[in-house]
Amino acid sequence: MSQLFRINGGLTDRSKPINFTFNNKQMVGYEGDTLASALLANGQRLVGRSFKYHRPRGIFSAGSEEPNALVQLRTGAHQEPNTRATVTELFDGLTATSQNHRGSLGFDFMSVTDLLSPFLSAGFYYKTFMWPKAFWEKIYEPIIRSSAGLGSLSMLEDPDKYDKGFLHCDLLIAGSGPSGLTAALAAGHAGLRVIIADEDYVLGGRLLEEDHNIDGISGQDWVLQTLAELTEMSNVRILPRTTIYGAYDHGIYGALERKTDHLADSGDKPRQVLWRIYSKRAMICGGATERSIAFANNDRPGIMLAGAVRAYATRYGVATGNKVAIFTNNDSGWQTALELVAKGVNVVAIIDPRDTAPRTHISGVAMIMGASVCNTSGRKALSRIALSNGQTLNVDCLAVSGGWSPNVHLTCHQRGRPVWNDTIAGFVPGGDLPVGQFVAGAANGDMTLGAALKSGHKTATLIAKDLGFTTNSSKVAKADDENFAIKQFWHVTGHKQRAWIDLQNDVTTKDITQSQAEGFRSVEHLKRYTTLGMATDQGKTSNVLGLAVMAEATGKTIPETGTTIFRPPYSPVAIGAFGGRERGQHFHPTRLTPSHKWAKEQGAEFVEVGNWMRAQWFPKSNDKTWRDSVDREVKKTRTSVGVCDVSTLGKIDIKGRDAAEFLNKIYSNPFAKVPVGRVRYGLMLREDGICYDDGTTARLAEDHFVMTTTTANAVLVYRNMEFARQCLFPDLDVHLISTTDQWAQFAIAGPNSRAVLSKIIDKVDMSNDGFPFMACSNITVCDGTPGRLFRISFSGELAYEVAVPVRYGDALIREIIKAGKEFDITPYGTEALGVMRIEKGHVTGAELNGQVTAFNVNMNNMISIKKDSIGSVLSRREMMIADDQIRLVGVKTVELSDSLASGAHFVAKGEKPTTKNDQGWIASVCYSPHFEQHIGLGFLERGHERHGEIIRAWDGVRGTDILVEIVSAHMYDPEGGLQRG
Amino acid sequence: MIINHPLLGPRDANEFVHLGDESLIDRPDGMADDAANKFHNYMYLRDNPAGKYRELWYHDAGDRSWLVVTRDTLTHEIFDVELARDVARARGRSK
Amino acid sequence: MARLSSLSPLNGYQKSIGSINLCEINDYSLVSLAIPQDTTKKFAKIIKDEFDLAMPTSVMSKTDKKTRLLMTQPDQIFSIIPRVDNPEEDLSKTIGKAAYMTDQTDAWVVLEISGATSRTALERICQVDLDSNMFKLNAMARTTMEHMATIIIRTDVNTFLLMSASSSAKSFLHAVELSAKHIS
Amino acid sequence: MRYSALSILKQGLTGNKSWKPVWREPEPKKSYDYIIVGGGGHGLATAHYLAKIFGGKNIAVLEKGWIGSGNIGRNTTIVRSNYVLDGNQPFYEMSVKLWEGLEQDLNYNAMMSQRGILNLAHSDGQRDAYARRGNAMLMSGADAELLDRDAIQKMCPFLKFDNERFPIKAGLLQRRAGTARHDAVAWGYARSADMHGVDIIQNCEVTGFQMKNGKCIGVQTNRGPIKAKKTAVCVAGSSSRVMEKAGMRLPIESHVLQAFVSEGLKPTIPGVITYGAGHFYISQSDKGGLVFGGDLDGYNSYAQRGNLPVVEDVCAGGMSIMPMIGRARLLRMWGGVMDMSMDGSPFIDKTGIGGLYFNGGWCYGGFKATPASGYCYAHLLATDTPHENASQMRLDRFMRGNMIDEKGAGAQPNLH
Repeated sequence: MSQLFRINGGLTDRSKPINFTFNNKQMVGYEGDTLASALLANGQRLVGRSFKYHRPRGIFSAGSEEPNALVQLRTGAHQEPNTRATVTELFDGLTATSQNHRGSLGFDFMSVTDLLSPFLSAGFYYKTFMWPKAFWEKIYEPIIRSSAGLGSLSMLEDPDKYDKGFLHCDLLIAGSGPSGLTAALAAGHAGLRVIIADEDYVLGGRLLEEDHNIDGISGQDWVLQTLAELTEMSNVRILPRTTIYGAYDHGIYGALERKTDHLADSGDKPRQVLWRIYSKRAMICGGATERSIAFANNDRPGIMLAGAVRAYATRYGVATGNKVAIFTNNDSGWQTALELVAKGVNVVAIIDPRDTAPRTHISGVAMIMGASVCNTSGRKALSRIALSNGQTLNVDCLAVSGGWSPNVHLTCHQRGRPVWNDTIAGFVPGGDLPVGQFVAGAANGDMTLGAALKSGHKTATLIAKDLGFTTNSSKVAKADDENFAIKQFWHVTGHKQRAWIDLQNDVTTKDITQSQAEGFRSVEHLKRYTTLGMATDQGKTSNVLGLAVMAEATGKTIPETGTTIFRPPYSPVAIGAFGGRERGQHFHPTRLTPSHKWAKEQGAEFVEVGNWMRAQWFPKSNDKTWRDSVDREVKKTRTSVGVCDVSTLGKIDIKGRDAAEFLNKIYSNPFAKVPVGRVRYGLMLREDGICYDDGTTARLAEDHFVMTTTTANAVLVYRNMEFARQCLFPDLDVHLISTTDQWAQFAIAGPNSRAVLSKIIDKVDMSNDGFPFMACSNITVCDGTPGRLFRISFSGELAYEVAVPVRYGDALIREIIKAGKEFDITPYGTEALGVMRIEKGHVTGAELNGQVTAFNVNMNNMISIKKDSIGSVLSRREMMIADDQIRLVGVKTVELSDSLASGAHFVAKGEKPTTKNDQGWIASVCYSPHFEQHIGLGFLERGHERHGEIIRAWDGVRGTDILVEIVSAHMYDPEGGLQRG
Repeated sequence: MIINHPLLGPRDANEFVHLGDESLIDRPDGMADDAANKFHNYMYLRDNPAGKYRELWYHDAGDRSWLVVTRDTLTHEIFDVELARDVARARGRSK
Repeated sequence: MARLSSLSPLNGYQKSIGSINLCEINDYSLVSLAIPQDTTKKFAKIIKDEFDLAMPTSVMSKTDKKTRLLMTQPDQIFSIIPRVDNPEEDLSKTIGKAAYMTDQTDAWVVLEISGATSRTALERICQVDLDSNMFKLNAMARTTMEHMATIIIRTDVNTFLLMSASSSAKSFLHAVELSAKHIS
Repeated sequence: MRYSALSILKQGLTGNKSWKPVWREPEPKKSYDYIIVGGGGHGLATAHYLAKIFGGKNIAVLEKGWIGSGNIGRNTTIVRSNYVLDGNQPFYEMSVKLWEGLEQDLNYNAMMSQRGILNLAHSDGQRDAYARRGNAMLMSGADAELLDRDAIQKMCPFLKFDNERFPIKAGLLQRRAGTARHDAVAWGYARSADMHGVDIIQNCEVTGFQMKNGKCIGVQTNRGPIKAKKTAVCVAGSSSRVMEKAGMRLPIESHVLQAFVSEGLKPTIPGVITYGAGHFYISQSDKGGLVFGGDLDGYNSYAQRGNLPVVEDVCAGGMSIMPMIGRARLLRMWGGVMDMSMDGSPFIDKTGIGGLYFNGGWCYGGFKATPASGYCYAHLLATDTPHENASQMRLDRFMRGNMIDEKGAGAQPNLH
């Protein structure tokens, strides 16, 4: 198809043809075209189907308010549904297909819904589909779902990259029309840091789409001149293709910059960048959006907004029809007529419900006053219109102007309410703007060019002064004020046909009157009941119209009926852009242990633990399953010696005169009198008395403690201790700093641990008396490397933990392995660690899950009643220490061959597994190489007095139900002789 | 949101962690005889005003200061930001 | 027995991406100095005497050729000094008991970013305003980049030091590299 | 008027001209037996069950704005009973059972759609916690299945199974869970309550309570005083503000929860899916919009709007678990005021002030609870004894140490 509708003029580059396809039809446009202007140039009228009735639809607007011309852009994984053809920059090889039809765009099987429309009025689905009950899920709903929706996702991973960024400015200007540009000039000259953004890829706003004179030159030349001037200013940043989508607290604005959407290929650069803009002040210069008039069958392809018809002719050099009629209730429609005629477009008539014409004549155009369009025909493209005076006209394009609505969206994002202005028949920003926000130009109700230029300059100058900048009186651009008189004429009555208000969601005047009749009269009820303004255009062209019709139906004024406020975003933003740059490996930071490099060399399996990558086990060639590896690591450690990287445990240096007193308040057990050179196990409660964290804390000097926390809670414990330090005990001399990343720490456990360590540590008496259980000391290792030694045991064996600065961690693990060779030392991972602690009955996050008390884990004797420590008071509430509470127990399978799973619940033999019979659950399990059977730790009602009892471990979701024996949680070496020996 | 840190100037609120009511500074004496009641009210009951609210924030990704922020819960407008340690002292938590 | 060899978080990384240069700095020692309550004046005098440097503020670091002082917390100073084996010991000679010292040398990775477009790259991950009038020479800020706590210091017009946790050094490097790639 | 396919046919043929108002707009009477303060989902449901099941007469619902204008009008419409604690699970299972019969009970199609909820697990620990929860669900008479990776892959091939950081290990599926058309729930209950004689009075704001020697004998409103034998407050989102007028401090903070909807799309997401390694859950509405959300903003707020960090965090979570939604566009974001209680669980209880009852603290779980909340509140109002399934949802539970803390987050509302 050749470009039959191309006319002279416009801003497209005729020397640069661009090939594209629509529904696989080859077409050609020019650089500077949007997909919409190129489609119109090629005479493509029918571009889509409506949401509910699948009515044939054409291009309606020339901007982001477009309700009809939504296409699927690109193909394969790049497929992009619901893309507005009116803002899609044409690029070579662009492919677009129409959406929401079964069968071809021309013949849509679903358009049968159009014939059933009488039965599909507002809210019909709430009133039916209820019988028979089972049919809803199985039949009705799937049908509704598949006919609803517009475009489709490819269901493939989005192949594009996205990025985010942060910008700062004194003044953010949203919109680059007349007011935006004069504002940028004024602020720029005054020296403010200015950001001016526009969703369009060419700046200039309406000046690109209309013929005006500014300061004696054409509006378009003035734009070029102004942009040149702004580009020269280092303090002004110009962001084309950038939508300010939202206004957030304290001057923060969200912006989306389309970086490569207008290119055939992104070249591995981000497709879009989501900016967070921190502004001292912001000016909304978003202009106004034209709206339609409701009359019978006002939705046919070829019926467009008048301003859009003008824009296609002026900016793109495209005539939207061979025979154009204009239906307007205001003067801007007449301006359109003039400009179209001047460009050689055949305008047959202008129809205006007002009695007197604003001008005497326009050559070749019939001026039909006091009349309106009352019906149209032409199934897939407009062919004829019928007028209220009985006349009919054969036209293929009808340009409609129902007036202009200021774009107040960004003024409403913080729940501000716009107010009605009768003169311009539209809502203008109310008094409750977001702090620091100003509005200028048409967005503020200054509908004429002259006023817009002035208000932009004036507002920016005020802002500059307010921010303390000296404003050298830069000249204001001048232009005439065009006429903009309007008659509030909303819809043509006296017919039984459907007259559309919301084109995309197929909301007609009938739906509004029915909603009124059924009592859905508040604006919010109206929206929700009829879905008015809920479509992808968020009612940009329909909300005011709908409100006006509801006002008429209820006999109220529009302000009495209410306003509609807007939520972010101003126009829809890709979820990928909000998601940002990382979704895989770097979705969260990864923390590596000091022995990571070495562990990888050993072929370790790794597991994620709170962003840390920890070795889970170290497979050996003759291990058949992971269990073989874990069992081997446990056995070897218990019989000889093993080593494990425990650097991930939180480590906090606590220093100060009052460090001991401070810890005494933090831990529920006594800490004031821990001797220097000794370690103590500490239990930490939340203030609400629930167990929070536990770990060992070593006293290395009178005023120096080193606390270890669980890996998972390191950050929270530190935060809570800072709270206690700054907010509860502000005068204690105590200082905290995290040393988690400073120290590489290895646990060396097993009967031979002492022998191995003695080879590494410089001159320390390692004898049981010289360095007993729970001893600690500053030491040096391997000939002088500073380090720390702790004699603590998580495994229950004779064990130590040795620490050196992280940069020596890799070397130290290698030394330890070397030193342990003669004892066949084994490295062990988190799984073996878990097995040994379960055998020993030590609790971890699986048990201390934020729901259990010290009482539940049989440690309430650790809560000192002689002092006031965090959580002690609330830990003593009646139901938290009642006899029938759950208690920590060990469990062993009765049948050695049975295996256990965490999450099973305890149920007595012969009882049904019901909530009433639920006696507790199993928190952690493992296969114990020591006991040669599955064991676990769990919580059981009165568990402490039920050792020896046989009970069921019922695991319905896994379909098992086995017998277990309740035992003490301390299954391995209950007396603890080994770790002290 | 932007929190105007008394020492560092304006910072994006996403550097901070929100805890709750300023009254959490007023931890009762655990050894007092009616401690149970006092702690229940301290821990669980809130004024929860719709309007001016004095609340605790922690500069987690910053200088680790606990702050008392005076903010309107209806508009999010922030009136004042103080170091919690100073507030704690002013509320009599000195030794 | 051989003394343990040391390994820095990024193993001496150095790279240019477009007009941006990145390199790991690892020839320093870093000690945190916690100031005992109500002794700030005394402390300030000591660093004046010992380092001939004024007290840093929470937004401005102080530096001479060999030392840089940062106030990282109201009562906490980071001192970055030339690499020594046992910096706590070393500093206690001069500072004595005027501060509680904690070696932090290994807790951090330090990455220097320089080049004409360094700020453009940092725009993508740093929410602090780096405009040269707002963030002057030697200005410092503790903030977050890609969910990682970071200290940023301006050492020249287009040069910044970025300090982040050593355990996540590789993730941090990735974040900075990617920003450089995206704008190049 | 009774709704049926026939009524629609008749109306359609006669130009949809004689549809009647769905509820009356009566003037408030001088006094009622029961006044329910709050015309949200729970208030209207309470009125419906009180009138229809418990034979309550002379009932009024007072709504300060338009009915359904609270959180029932702005939520992500999820219905489920997948809790672990016995203080919650039987209650929510009761709710699901009521949802299952709702259309017939109300003669109004609230589009309850049982397309299932799938909670994804990404670590062994998380899988085991889901197992514990799934077993608790089964014990309460609900349905629950622990799915392995392959079963999930059959259901949702579009998920990112091999995410380098958070691979999918297992999932907890409740097939009977799903979504419903939230506004229609309010309208359906309102219509039914109205048909059972309940006065639904919109634009009637309660400005205070009438007290007489320590008892509550009615309310003050912007339309004059109204007497009541029993006054039942049901204003989640404004609980503290309203109860403050009765001199009560509550274990509740108000927080903002944001939610998001995409442009309409052809069927994409089978049911409700929640991500276990990020703050993200998602479903798809009958109209085709992807409805999703995540965590609280974290600060106290009554502003019904949130800020960007959470928006970005939620979408980042979505992109890491289902990167195929990257090119779908976020159409609208909004925030609701959540009655966040100190343990994340609600209250249905007497207040200690005679004649005054309280229902609130629903956190962000209020929608699914609507039927059971209405039923149990009506039971309490009619019998003055708590319904057995709501017997732990008491205001004094913190004093006694009987927290219902599903998350184990403690007394910090913004962590629940």
